[in-house]
Amino acid sequence: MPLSVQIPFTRYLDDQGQPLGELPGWVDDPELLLHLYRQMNLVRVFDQKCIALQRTGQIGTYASTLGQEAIGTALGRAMTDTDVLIPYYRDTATQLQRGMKMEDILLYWGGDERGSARSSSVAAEDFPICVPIATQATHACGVASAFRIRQQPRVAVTTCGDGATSKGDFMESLNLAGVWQLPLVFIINNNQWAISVPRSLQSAAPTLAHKALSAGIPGEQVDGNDVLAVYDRVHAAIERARAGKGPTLLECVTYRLGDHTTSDDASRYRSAEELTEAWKHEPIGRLQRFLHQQGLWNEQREQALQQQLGEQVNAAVDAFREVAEADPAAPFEHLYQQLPDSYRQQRDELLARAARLAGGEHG
Amino acid sequence: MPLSVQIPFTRYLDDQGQPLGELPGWVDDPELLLHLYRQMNLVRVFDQKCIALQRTGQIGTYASTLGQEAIGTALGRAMTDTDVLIPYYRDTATQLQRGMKMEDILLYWGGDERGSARSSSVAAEDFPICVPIATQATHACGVASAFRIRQQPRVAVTTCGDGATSKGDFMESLNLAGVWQLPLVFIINNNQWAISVPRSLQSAAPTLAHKALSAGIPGEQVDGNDVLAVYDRVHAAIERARAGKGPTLLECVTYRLGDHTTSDDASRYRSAEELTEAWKHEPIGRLQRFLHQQGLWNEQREQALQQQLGEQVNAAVDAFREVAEADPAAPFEHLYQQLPDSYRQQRDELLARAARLAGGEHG
Amino acid sequence: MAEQSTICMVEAINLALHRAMADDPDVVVLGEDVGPNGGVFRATLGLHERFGFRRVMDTPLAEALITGTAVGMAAQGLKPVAEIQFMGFIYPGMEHLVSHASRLRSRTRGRLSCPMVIRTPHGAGIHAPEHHGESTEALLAHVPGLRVVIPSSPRRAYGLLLAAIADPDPVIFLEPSRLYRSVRQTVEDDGQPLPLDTCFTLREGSDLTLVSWGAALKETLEAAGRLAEQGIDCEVIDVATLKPLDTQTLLASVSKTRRCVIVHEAARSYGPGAEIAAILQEQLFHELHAPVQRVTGFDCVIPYARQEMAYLPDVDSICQAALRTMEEAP
Amino acid sequence: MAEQSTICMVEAINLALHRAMADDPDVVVLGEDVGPNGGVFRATLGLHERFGFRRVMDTPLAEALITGTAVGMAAQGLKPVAEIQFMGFIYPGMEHLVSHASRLRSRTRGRLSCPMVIRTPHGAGIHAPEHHGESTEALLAHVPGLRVVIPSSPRRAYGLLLAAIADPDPVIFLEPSRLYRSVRQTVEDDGQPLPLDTCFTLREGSDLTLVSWGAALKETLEAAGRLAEQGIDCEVIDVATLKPLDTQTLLASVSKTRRCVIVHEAARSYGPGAEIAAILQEQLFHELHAPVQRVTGFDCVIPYARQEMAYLPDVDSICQAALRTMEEAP
Ligand SMILES: Cc1ncc(C[n+]2csc(CCOP(=O)(O)OP(=O)(O)O)c2C)c(N)n1
Ligand SMILES: Cc1ncc(C[n+]2csc(CCOP(=O)(O)OP(=O)(O)O)c2C)c(N)n1
Ligand SMILES: [Mg+2]
Ligand SMILES: [Mg+2]
Repeated sequence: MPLSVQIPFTRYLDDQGQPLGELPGWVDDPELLLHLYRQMNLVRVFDQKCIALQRTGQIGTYASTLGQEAIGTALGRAMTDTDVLIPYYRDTATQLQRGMKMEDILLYWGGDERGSARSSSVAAEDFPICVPIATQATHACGVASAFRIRQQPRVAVTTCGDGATSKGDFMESLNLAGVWQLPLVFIINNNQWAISVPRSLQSAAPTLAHKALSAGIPGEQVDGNDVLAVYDRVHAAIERARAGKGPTLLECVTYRLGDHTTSDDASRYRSAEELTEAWKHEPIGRLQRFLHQQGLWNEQREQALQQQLGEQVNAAVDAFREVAEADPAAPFEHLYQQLPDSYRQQRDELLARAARLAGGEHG
Repeated sequence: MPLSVQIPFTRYLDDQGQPLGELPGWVDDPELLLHLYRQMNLVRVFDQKCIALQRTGQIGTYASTLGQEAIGTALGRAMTDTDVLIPYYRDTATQLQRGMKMEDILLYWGGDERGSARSSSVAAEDFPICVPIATQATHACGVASAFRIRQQPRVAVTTCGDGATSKGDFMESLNLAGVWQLPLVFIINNNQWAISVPRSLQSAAPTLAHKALSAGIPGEQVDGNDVLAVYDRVHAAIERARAGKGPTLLECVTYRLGDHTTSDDASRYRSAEELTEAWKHEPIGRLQRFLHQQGLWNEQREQALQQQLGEQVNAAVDAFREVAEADPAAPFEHLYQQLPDSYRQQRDELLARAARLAGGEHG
Repeated sequence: MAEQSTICMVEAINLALHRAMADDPDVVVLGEDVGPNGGVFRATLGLHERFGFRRVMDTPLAEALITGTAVGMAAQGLKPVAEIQFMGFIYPGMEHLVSHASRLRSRTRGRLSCPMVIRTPHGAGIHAPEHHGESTEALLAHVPGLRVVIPSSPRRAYGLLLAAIADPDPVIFLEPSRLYRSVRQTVEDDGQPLPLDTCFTLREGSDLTLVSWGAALKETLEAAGRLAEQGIDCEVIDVATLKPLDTQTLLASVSKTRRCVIVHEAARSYGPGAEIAAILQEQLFHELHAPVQRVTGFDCVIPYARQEMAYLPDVDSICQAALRTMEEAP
Repeated sequence: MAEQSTICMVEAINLALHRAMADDPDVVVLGEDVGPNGGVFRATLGLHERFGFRRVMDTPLAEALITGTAVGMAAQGLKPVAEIQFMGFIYPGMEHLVSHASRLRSRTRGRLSCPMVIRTPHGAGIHAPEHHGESTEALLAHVPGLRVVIPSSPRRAYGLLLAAIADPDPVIFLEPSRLYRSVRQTVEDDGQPLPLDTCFTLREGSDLTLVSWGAALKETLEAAGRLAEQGIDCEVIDVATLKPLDTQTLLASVSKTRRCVIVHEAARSYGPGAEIAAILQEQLFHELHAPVQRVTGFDCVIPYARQEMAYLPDVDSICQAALRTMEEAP
C-alpha cells in the first residue's frame, strides 16, 4: 500500500463566501480585496471578449481562463516588480496583473509575435507564454539560478497545469529546485482536466502537491477558487523563497469551466452534471458574497464596475485592431541578433512571397 | 518545511552477519542461501576478471559491480523465468542470475553487439543493457503494459542507479505505472554516486524511495548489502505485482566500492576514509559470516568455491576469446528486417573499408 | 466486397486504424486524448468504444514516456500506434527514437525488434498556435533504422498507414494537417497496404520533374497545371517515404526529364531536399540540363498565424523555379 | 604578453573556459561531473576550485533540465556554458534546443535572447561504449536560430569557443573527442575569439576541393598529402561553423577547383554533406567538372567498438572519391 501522507490544504471562504475560521490579518485591507475583485472581473470580461473575437475570426485559437481567475490574479498580485514570471498559456489573469496590456495579449493570441515583445515595464523580464508543456519549469530553474548566482533577492514564479505535472521537465525542475534550494515557486493550476484526460488518469498521487515529496521541498494544496487562500499561500511561498528558504510547490485546486481552448468541445468527454456542480464553486461569486457581507460591495457598485470593465476591454480591442501590420521581414530580423549575410537572399524571397500574398496574386 | 515521511527500511543482518531480529521463513532453505552466496561470489570473481581484461585491452570500458553483488543476485533469483528484466549497465549480477553466459557479457563489454543477442532462454525477452540513463524505465512500462493488455501473469523488473532517478524518464515511468497499475517493479541501485556526483547533490528527497509518493505507489528502502533483505523485499514486490496489485519502488542502499567505470578515477572526488568505511558494510562477507554462524560454511568450502569459480570464469574467458569474428556486414544486416535495395551499395562500401582495415592497408 | 466511401484524409486514417485493430489484436493505440475524445483531430474516433481501454490508451502528458512505452510494447511483439499530438511535441521523444526505436534490432542483432508507429500531424498552414506547424522530417529521416512516411491523399494515407503498422520496424508517420479535411477521395476499405519505400508518380511528364511530399504537393500539382498551360510538361513525384528513399524512381524520372525542382515546407538548409538534390547531381551529373532547384520553407522560425502563409512555398515560387530551370539550354 | 603553451584540444578548451570565466562574471558552467571532477574528459578542470560552486555547477542527471536551465539563465543575461557528457545524450534536450533556445529571440521579437553554449564531445573512434560516438550535427544544423560549431585543432577550439561564449545567440559547440588528446599545438591565451560563420582554408590547392570538419579532417588532410604525391593539388576547407554556413568560401574554392569531395563522419543520407553538395550544384552548375562526391559514415547504427573503425571515412575512401572526381574530363 502507498504510504498515506497528509498534505496541508488551505481554504478561508466556503462557496457562500462565509469565512470558515479566522482570516489572515491582511484581509482587513479593503483596498486589496477590492483590487482582487476588480481584477478577477476584468479577467472574466476580457476572457469572454477573447472568445467572441475568436468566434468571429479576429484572433486564433484561445485558451479560456473561465473559473480560474483567482489563481493568476492572486499570484500576480503577490509577486513584486522585481520578481519574474515564467508562465504557461493559461495565464491571462497573471499577465494582466503583471501589467501586460490587453492589446498585447490579443496580439499574441491573434498570431503575432509582437504580443510577447511589448510587455509592461514590470513584466519586462517575464517569459512569454510557453506552449510546449512543462518546459517553462526548467527555464524557471535557470532564472532562479541566475538570482542565486547574482545573490539578488528576487523570486521566480512558474505556473503549469495538472497535465504538465506528468512531464519530465516538471519533475526534473522540482528536483533541481530542491537540491539547489532555488528561490522558485511552482504553481499548479489543477483545473481537473488536460484537454480530455481527467486528473485521475494523470497520476495516482492523491494530490499533485505530493510531487513535492519526491524533491524534498514543501508542497501544499490551496482552494484555487478562494482568492484569499491563494493570495495568502502564494505570498507566503514567495516571501519564503525571497528569504533564502528555498522553493515551494503550491497546487491550486480549481476547475476548467470552459472548453480546453476554442478548438475543443468539452461536452464530448465530460458530463453536464460535473460542469453544473463545478459552477457552484467558482471564485468570483464567492468573493463577491464575502465583500457583500463585509459591507464593501453592493449592486450599484457591481453595475458600475461591469460597465467600466466593458469599456476598458473594448478600448483595448480597438487598440489591438489599430496595431500596424507586422514587418514582413520580421522572421529574419529576429532570428539572430545579426542576420548572417547568407540569409539575405532568403529574406528577400520571404518578402516576395509575402508581397504576393498581400497583393492577392495567384497561389 | 518539507513534510517528513517515514519510509519503510528493511535489514535482517548487521555487518557481522548477526540477525537483527526474526528472519523470514524462507531463510530456512539452505540451498537458497548457498545459491545466493555462490552467485555473489561468482559475480565478484567475474567482475575482477573483467577489470583485468579491460586493463589488458581485451575488452573496452567496463562498469564494475564491486560491492553491489547482493542486489542483482537477489533480484535475478526472485524473478521467474517468464518475467522480463529491463536492466541498466551495472546489472552483471542480475544478468548472470538470469542465465546469461559470461562470454556474452564479455562480448558486450568487448564492443560486440552479439553479446546482447545470445541471451539464455530465460532471458530471451530481456532487454539488452541500456546506456542512456533512465530510458529503460519507459521501456519497462511498455513491457508491463503488454503483460496487462494480454492479461498475462508476468512481471517486468527494471533497474537504475541513484543518478537516474533525477531524469524525467524515471519519474514519468513511475507515474504511469501508478495510474495504469502496471505489473512493474522499479529497483534503484543507490550506490551513493553518479560518477562524481554524490547522492546529496542528486536530490533533496530524504530517500529516493520518496519518489514513489509522487506517483501514488508504494516505496521502500532496503539494505542493499543484505542479500536476505533484498531478496525478501524484491520477491514480495514481484509477487504483489503478479497478483495484480500494482507497481512498487524499491530503493536498495549500497555503495559503489569501485570506480564508476574503468575510465574513471574515483579518488579524484571522494575520500579514502569514505571508501574504507563503506567496505565494512559490503555484502559478501556479511552473508559469509551468517552462513558460518548457521554452520553452513567453512574455510574448506570457501577455498573449494573460489577455486571452482576461478575455473568457471577462466573457461568463460576462453570461450569469449574463441568467438568467431563478427560478420563485417552485420551493421547493415540488422538495420531493418530486410535491407532496402538502396542500401546495398553502402553495405559494399562498408565491407571494403572493413577489408582494408583487416588487411592493414593504408589509412 | 469492401466498403467504399468518399472521405477526407483524417477519416481515411481513422478507417485504417479501425481496420488494423480489427484485423490484428496486437495493434494498440496510445497517446494524449486518443481515448474517449478520439484525438484532437478525431483520427482515433470510435476506437475506444470499439476496442476498449485496454487497447486504446489515454496516457499521461509525457511524450518521452509515450515513445519509450511504445518501444517496450513493440519489443513484446505488440504493434503500438502512438499519437503525438503535434509534430512540435515529438522532441521529448527524440532520445527514444534515435537511441532505442531505431537501434533495438541492431543492438540485439535481431533478437528484439521494434514494430511501432508514431503518428503525428505535420506541417503549417492551419493557423494553429506556435509549435503546431512543424515540418522537421529531416531530423527523423537522418536517423538510420527509422522509416519516415508522409501521405498526401486519403487513399495513400489509408494504404500507407496499414503498411506502416504491418512493418516490422519503426515508422514515423507524418500526417499533413493542412490536408486532413481539405481533400476528399473514395477509399476502399480493403485492408490493402500500399508499398513503403516507393515514390508515387502523380503526373507523368517529359520536360521537368517536380518532387514533393505531403501538403506541399497541393501547390506543386497546381504549379504543374499552370506550367502545362505554358507548354511545360511536368512529371510530379510524391516521395511519400522519405526514409529509406526510393532513389530509383527519382533517378529514372530525372534522367528522362533532365530537370528537377524539389518542393518542401521544411526549412531549406540541411533540409530533406538537400539529400535529393545531392543524389541527383551525384548520379545524373551528365544528364542534368540544369541545377536541381529547391523551393522550400525558410531558415527562420515558422511564423505565427499572421505571417505563416508567407513561409510556405507558393505556386508562384514553384513556377518561377521551374521556369529558371527550363531556361538552361540542354 | 599572453602565455603560450603547447597543448592538446581538451586543454585548449579548458584554457578558453578559464579565460572566459575570468574575463566575464556572467559566464557560468553547468553539467554532469563538471565540478570537482573537472568533467569526464577534464575540460572543466580547475574551474570549480577557481570560480566556486556558484559559477561551476554539478547538476542532477537530466539533460532536458540542463538545457532548459541554461535557457533560463541566458534569458537573464548570464552566459551559461552547459556540458552534455556525450553527444549521444543531447537528445533529451532537443525540445529545449528546437522549441526554446533557437526561438526565444524570435518569439519575443528581441526582448529576450539566449546567449548560451552547449558543449559536447562529438564523433566516434575512441572505442567508447555505445552512444558515445554520435555525430548527428545535421539534426542541430537544420534548426533555424541555432549556431553549430565544430573545431578541428587546439587553436581553433580555443578561439571558436571564446567566440561561441561571446555570441549573443545559442551555439552548439561540438568537440571531436578523437582529437581531444591526439594533436598538440601552441596556443596563445590571448582571449582572442576566432570568427564564427567562417570556413577555414587549411591548405590551398587548385585541382580539387576537399571539404570536411572535426575529426574527419585528420584523414582528409592525410588524403590531400597522399593525393599531392600523385600530382593532385587539393584545397582543404574546414567548415568549422556548419550553421549558418559560410557558402562564400566554399563557392569561391570550388569555382576555382571545379571539383569537390565532402568528407564527414555523420551518416550519409540527410546528412550535412547533402546541403553543401546541393548548394554547390545549385550555384556552380556550369563550373563543376564533376559531381560533388560525399565520403561519409554509413546509414547504419554506429557499430560498437569492434567494428567502429570500419564505419569511419578512411584515407583510401577519400582518395578513391578524389580520383573518381579527377577522372571526369573538364
Ligand atoms: C509537450 C506538449 N505536448 C502536448 C501538447 C498539446 N497540449 C496542449 S495543452 C494540453 C493539455 C494540458 O493540460 P494541463 O497541463 O492540465 O493544462 P490546462 O490546459 O488544463 O490548463 C496538451 C496535451 C503541448 N502543448 N505540449
Ligand atoms: C542520458 C545520459 N546522460 C549521461 C550519461 C553518462 N553517464 C553514464 S553513467 C552516469 C552516472 C549514472 O549514475 P547512477 O544513475 O547513479 O548509476 P551508477 O553508474 O552509479 O550505477 C552518467 C552521467 C548517460 N549514459 N546517459
Ligand atoms: Mg488542466
Ligand atoms: Mg549511482
